[in-house]
Amino acid sequence: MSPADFTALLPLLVLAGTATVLMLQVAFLRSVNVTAGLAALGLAVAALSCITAASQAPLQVTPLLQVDHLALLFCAVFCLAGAVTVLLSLDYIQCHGDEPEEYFLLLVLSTMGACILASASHLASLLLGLELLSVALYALIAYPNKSILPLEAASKYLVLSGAASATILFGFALLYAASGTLSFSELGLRLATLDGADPILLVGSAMVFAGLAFKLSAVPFHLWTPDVYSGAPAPITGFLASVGKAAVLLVMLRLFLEADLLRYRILIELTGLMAIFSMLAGNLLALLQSNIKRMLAYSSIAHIGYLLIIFMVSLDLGSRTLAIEAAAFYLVAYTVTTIAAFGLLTVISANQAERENVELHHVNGLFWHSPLLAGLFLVSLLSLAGIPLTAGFIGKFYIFNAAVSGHNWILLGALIVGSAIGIYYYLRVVYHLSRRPEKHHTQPKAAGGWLTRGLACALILGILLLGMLPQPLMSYLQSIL
Amino acid sequence: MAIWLIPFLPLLSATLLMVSTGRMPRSLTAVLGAGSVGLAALLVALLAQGFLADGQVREVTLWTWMAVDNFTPRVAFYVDGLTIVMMSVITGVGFLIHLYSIEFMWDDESLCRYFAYMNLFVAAMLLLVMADNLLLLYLGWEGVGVCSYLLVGFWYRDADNGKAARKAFVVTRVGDTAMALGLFLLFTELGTLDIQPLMVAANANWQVGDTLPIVATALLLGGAVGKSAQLPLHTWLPDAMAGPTPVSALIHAATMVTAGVYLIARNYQLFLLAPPTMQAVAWIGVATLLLAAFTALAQHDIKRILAYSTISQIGYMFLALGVGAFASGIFHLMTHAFFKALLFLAAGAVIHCLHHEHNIFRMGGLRTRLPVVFWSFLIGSAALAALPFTSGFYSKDAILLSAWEQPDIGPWLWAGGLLGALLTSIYSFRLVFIVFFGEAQTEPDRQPGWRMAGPLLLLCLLSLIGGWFALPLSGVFPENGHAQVNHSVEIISIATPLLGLLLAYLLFLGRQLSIDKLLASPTGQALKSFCLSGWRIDNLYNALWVRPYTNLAHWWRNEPIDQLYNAVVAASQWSHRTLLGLQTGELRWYATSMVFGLVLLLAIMLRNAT
Amino acid sequence: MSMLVLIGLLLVGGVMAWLAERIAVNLSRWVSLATVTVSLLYLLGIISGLPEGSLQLTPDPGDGSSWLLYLHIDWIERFGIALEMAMDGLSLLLVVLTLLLGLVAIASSWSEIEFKQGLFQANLLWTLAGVCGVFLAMDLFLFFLFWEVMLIPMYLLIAIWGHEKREYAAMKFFIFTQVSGLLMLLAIVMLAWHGQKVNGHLSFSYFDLLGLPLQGRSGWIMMLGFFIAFTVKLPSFPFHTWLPDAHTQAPTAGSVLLAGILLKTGAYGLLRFCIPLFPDLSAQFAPVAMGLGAAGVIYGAVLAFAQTDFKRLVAYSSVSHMGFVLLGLYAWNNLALQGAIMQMVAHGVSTAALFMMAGALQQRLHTRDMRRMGGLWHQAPRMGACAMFFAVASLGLPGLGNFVAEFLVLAGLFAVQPWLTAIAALGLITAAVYSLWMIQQTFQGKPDEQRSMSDFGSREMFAMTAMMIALVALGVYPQPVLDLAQPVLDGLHGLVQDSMLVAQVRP
Amino acid sequence: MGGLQIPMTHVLLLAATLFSCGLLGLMLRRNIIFMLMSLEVMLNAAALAFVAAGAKWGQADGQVIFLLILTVAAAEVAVGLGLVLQIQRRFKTLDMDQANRLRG
Repeated sequence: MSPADFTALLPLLVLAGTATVLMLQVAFLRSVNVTAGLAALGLAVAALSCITAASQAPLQVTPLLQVDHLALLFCAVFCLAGAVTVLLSLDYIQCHGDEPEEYFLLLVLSTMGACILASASHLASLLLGLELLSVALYALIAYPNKSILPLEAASKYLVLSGAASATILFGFALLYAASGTLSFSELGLRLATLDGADPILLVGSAMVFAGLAFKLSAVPFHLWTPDVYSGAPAPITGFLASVGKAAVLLVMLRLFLEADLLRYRILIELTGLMAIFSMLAGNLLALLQSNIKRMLAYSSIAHIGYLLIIFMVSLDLGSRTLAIEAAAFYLVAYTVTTIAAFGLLTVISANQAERENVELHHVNGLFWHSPLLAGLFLVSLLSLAGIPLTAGFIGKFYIFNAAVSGHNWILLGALIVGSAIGIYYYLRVVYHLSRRPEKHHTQPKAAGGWLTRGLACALILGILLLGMLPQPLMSYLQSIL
Repeated sequence: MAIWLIPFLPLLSATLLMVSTGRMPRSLTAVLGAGSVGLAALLVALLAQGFLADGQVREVTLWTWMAVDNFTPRVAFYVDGLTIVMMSVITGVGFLIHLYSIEFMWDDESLCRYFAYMNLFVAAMLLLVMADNLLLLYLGWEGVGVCSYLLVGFWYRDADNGKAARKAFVVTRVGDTAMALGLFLLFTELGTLDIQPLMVAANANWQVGDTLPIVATALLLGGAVGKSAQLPLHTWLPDAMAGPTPVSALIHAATMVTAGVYLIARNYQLFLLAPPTMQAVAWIGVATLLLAAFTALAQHDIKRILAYSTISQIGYMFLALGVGAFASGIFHLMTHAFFKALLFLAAGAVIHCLHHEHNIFRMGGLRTRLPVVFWSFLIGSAALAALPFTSGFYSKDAILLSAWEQPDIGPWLWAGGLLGALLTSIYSFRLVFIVFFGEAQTEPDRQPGWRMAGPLLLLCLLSLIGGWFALPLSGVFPENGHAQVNHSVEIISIATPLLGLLLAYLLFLGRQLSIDKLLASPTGQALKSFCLSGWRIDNLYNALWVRPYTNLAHWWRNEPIDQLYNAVVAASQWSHRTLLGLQTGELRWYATSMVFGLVLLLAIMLRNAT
Repeated sequence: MSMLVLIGLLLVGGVMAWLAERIAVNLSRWVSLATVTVSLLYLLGIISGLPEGSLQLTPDPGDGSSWLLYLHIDWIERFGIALEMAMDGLSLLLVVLTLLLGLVAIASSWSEIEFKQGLFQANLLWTLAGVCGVFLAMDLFLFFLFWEVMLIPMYLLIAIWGHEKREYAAMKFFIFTQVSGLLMLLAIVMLAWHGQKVNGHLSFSYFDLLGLPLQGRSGWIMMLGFFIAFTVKLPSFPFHTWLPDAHTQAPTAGSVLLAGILLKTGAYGLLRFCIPLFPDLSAQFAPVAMGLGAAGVIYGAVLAFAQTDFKRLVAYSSVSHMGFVLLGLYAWNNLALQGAIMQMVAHGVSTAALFMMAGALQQRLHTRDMRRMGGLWHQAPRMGACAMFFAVASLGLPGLGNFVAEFLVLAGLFAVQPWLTAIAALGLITAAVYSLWMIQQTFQGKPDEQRSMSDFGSREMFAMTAMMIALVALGVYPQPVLDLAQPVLDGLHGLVQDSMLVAQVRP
Repeated sequence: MGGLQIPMTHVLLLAATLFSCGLLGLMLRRNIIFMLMSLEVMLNAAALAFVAAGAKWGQADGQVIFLLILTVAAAEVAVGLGLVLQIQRRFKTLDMDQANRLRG
């Protein structure tokens, strides 16, 4: 390995180092704040190191990792998201009394898994990244082990996600059996020479696709999503919903593009079909949901549906770059928004007996006793709903443009119908936020220290900035693709 | 002289009265209300004097109302002989009625509102007749309609009054809408709404009997029929009697209801291009005058009798217009304004002095108790019945003669008019005999004061001598001198009202002829109630329009369109619940669903590959 | 730049009004009043600073720099989106109307709102800012942005300060407009990409997208996307059902803004975007659009008559009146277009006044149910007189603004579609039926002697009188409004030949 | 080499059968421990397939992946068993049908 390779791997190395340091630190000094601080610092440094690493990009580091600008961009996004999650979790985790240092360690590892996924170009790295991400998440979800909901969520996630991983692996085994390679780009080259109708290939690719679709919680593999989301601690849900999804989508994108699975038109059409069903079912399921976390879970199914549109668009060579650009922008916007939304939910739910359940009536009149929190929550909801001036809108606008450019009218129709339904349930929360407080019913002030508030403000600022001045990010995306 | 001052004065007064909202002293209110119209009347007199001296048509443009492309209606006045006649009637009779109102309405708490509406009405009516284009005329036309609505519903506490007012407005609005369509047609086809250029353009572009002028005049006729309470839109007028009696005198007898006649006369050149419409006008006139006369025979509300007689008399005017005797029509309009205002005011005096009693069968013997009123009523009835040498005699005679001279249909029209004259005479003297002769039923509690008596006397005079006025209409309408006067026709015309008087005497005063037995029989009963209800036309319209409309509104109340959207909502809620049914929370089911999904995917993939 | 300043003024004013509440409870409404007044003065200042006679010049619809004001700042180059704004006579007219009705809205909420006045006023001002943006934006993306964003403060106005069923009403309002907005977004994006194919570069500028050749199915989709978005807002039959609920539940100021201004954005959109961008398709579509307009006129009037709720009645009357606007726009001759523009202004004033009346009644009687009113004239003659005035205005009494509008529309329409005109003219009759029925149920009839209610005070009378004078002025001398709009229409006629949509009025 | 050559397809079929057994186990067993075992079977089925495929192409990759899968499976099971302990403590049962508070 050359020095350039090490530079390119710098973010991963920093993350690995952080994990090690954390373990050592816990061995010597037990302090939640120090651990969290170190974790956040490590993640932030890893994010910064992406800039250094960018000087070497794009670079194929061993057959396993393709460190290109897109990967680094998302590496940075994931690390920052991880750092924010660390800080948002502080309040939450301290209520749990016993030593929660490993929580942060797990978060760092999980982030690392996501970063590996972002640049994976080989089955081995895919497997490593995916499992690093997932296994750490099982533990994180189950972390508040005094209550039973997280436990239930974690066990469901573990069993199902394990099955999905097994499916992916089996699929890859079949692909390997047919093609003899495990590297994405090699696979693409070999596929071109093989018989496209070979059932082993077909079954293999379908199984890989099914496994990934499960991880993305696209319909019909979506049933686990609301249970896991609502059972998990809110910051972790945010992390899972944003980083967990984005990393998988990135690796799927890379796999489809580099291994050229786009040649299987039926597979892509299935993604289209899945997109349509995800958009409709996700939004419909969220429609009358009174548990906010479950609602956001269902809505995340819909968002995945929106994102899956880009695979159909990619079929059109002229629109492929635009599609990837749209996906990248959407993912960044979605990550920021989701982290913000769940982070705010963490704060809002701080006073509840059972923190995992946030019902609509819990936020009644929030606008009047915690205007700042409510205002920030409002912005994140509007961004999720895709209202202009927010990042979510620009993301949706991007996908609109991509789909129009690729002439995918049916998907556009579903996108419009889905968004239309979506408006209802997001607005319902807004309505509850702004309900007039009843006289005899005074709610205690929502918690959240200055750190949390500051972070929330920063995230919301990010959402608004991306929504109002998206050009820098767009230019950057254009330049790297 | 500033012609614009004439409508402006009442308008100004109306505005002042409205702004004051009753905080002005009552006497000042009265002075302002009646004075402004009096001043306007004075100005009209000056104007008329000037006009009679030089015969010059006066045109005044105030400003261009709006200008879009070639649609440039102006706020401008056109004063010729016809206008002068109308203005004189409006301000002259109007002033007398205002004067009378002071006493009649003195005890009413809303005196100020009353005079404000009345002045506004006079202003609008003046605009109507002075307008130099049809759009401004339409403004006046709608303006008088609103004033009529406001005044009919003046005593707003009684919901029936409100209903009558709305009926008046809506029914006339039906006609107005037709008229508006007529204006659109005229403008689209001829490019202007200015009346004089319009006439020129119509004559230049259209031949007699073309379709377009027929349609246009038919639409205008719709407006005229509505406003002038002719068949089939006459039903509002009897109900409009709910307003104060001076209002009935001014609006529903002397001025507003004759606006339709004015409209046709003003646009007579247009109507001459459309003979079928002219015939329709004539037939509508005859039909209306007969229907209304028959109906009047059966009524027992003093004001309703007068209302039906108004409808009937306007029928004569329409007859005149329909046979091309425009000047006679206008002549009858003027004399009718005199004697009908007189009758209404006298009736008002009776009602005023008799504790608001309307039923003629509870009156009686008032000849000695209210002598001034009696003589006024007698003179008015004589003029209405067209007894010789009253004003009504001259005007109605002229109409009947013109009808007779009409080729082909003339005798039929004449016969109808003649029958109407007979009936008119019968019901007018029935009224006189029942109210003023016989046993006294109710004692009057007061006598009319000078402000009531004065106008009555003046109107008596006018009703008597009005027939000798020479109207300055020669420049307006084409001359149609009566070529050969058929003496027998003339004699029959003169004799008919007298016959009617005799019949009325025998029936209602002398009781030599009794129709009690006839009325007691079932057919008689039915006939009487048929007449009393105005030939059940109200019921017909209720069944045809009113009830279907309210039913439709009731049926639609819950928004049929919204049901469509509700269905969408219900469908999405249903799918929500169905999909939610899958979220059982059981791990094994989730695993099963995954397997299903996987199998489905594999099946689709393999199926498509082969 | 001045246009940005204008919008910025309103936005900042909103924030200040919000904060002012912390200093003194009632300060915020004064701040709000001052903000709108200053904006209005600022706008008038700009206009008076324009070169002599520029208001009479015909702006080239295809070139924003020939308009009264023009602004172009690059924004999102990736998609060729710019902060592009321009003002011509039409925009000016509507912006002035917006600000004036903003004053009315503030006045109508003066004593009505007690809960969180500051935020209320802020939302009010933000709505105004959004609407001004809609009237000025010339980049379709920017237009869409304003179009959507103005809904949020409006939504909050209804959802927070509304009446009993405010959740349902606010939601319905928001979803209807949002869904139609999404269709418009689709149309905008499609149009931009179509433009890219023709012009070679992606741009969302109105001026770049004018005159594109559009045919076939995708053309129809785009045209309908715009059309539906605008007719939902207008609202036109059959997309009107959100309006009665929103109006009924909104606070008075909200109703005033909704009826007075927000509905006009729909009409503006049709006139500015839908027809000029798709002249051929609009020509083919015109009969359908006019049919919808006529249906709206009748349907709205019938339903207005069926209502027992005062505000609902007025809301349905709006549906009826806006039907005339749709008719006028698609008749596409000068007469009808001028009528439609006039209707926007006159309806804005008359309906705003009626909603103020409804608000005043509700404040005094705590009900909007007309069955529980009756004979109010006795207790409140001044209110009665005002109600009467605006009722006859809304039934189209000549001499008042609404008549000029409706007459021009119908006169223009007659040249195109005589039979449809006849049907629409039925609206004149039905308008009389419901307007007078409303007066009968509220102010006439037997008064309830037990009831005590106060008449209009001087502040309310002042607002009412101002609106009465405005309507009379519009009714007897509408020329200033017509003159302001005429150059714009001339420009549009140059773009979309009369013959394309309909025959010109014969001379 | 020599000896008995087993065709790859047969091994793959065996792996597929194993995989299906694992899936069936997931669908049918209520006990969380059996579910974890089924998971293990599925992962090992995949691993077997890799070994077979690696043998076909004569590469070490298949076996490398086998080792990786082994590790991953161990990690999963480690976390899984930790959860099993907690579940037993909180729910007093290992029947996953009882753990359905999260639904709807």
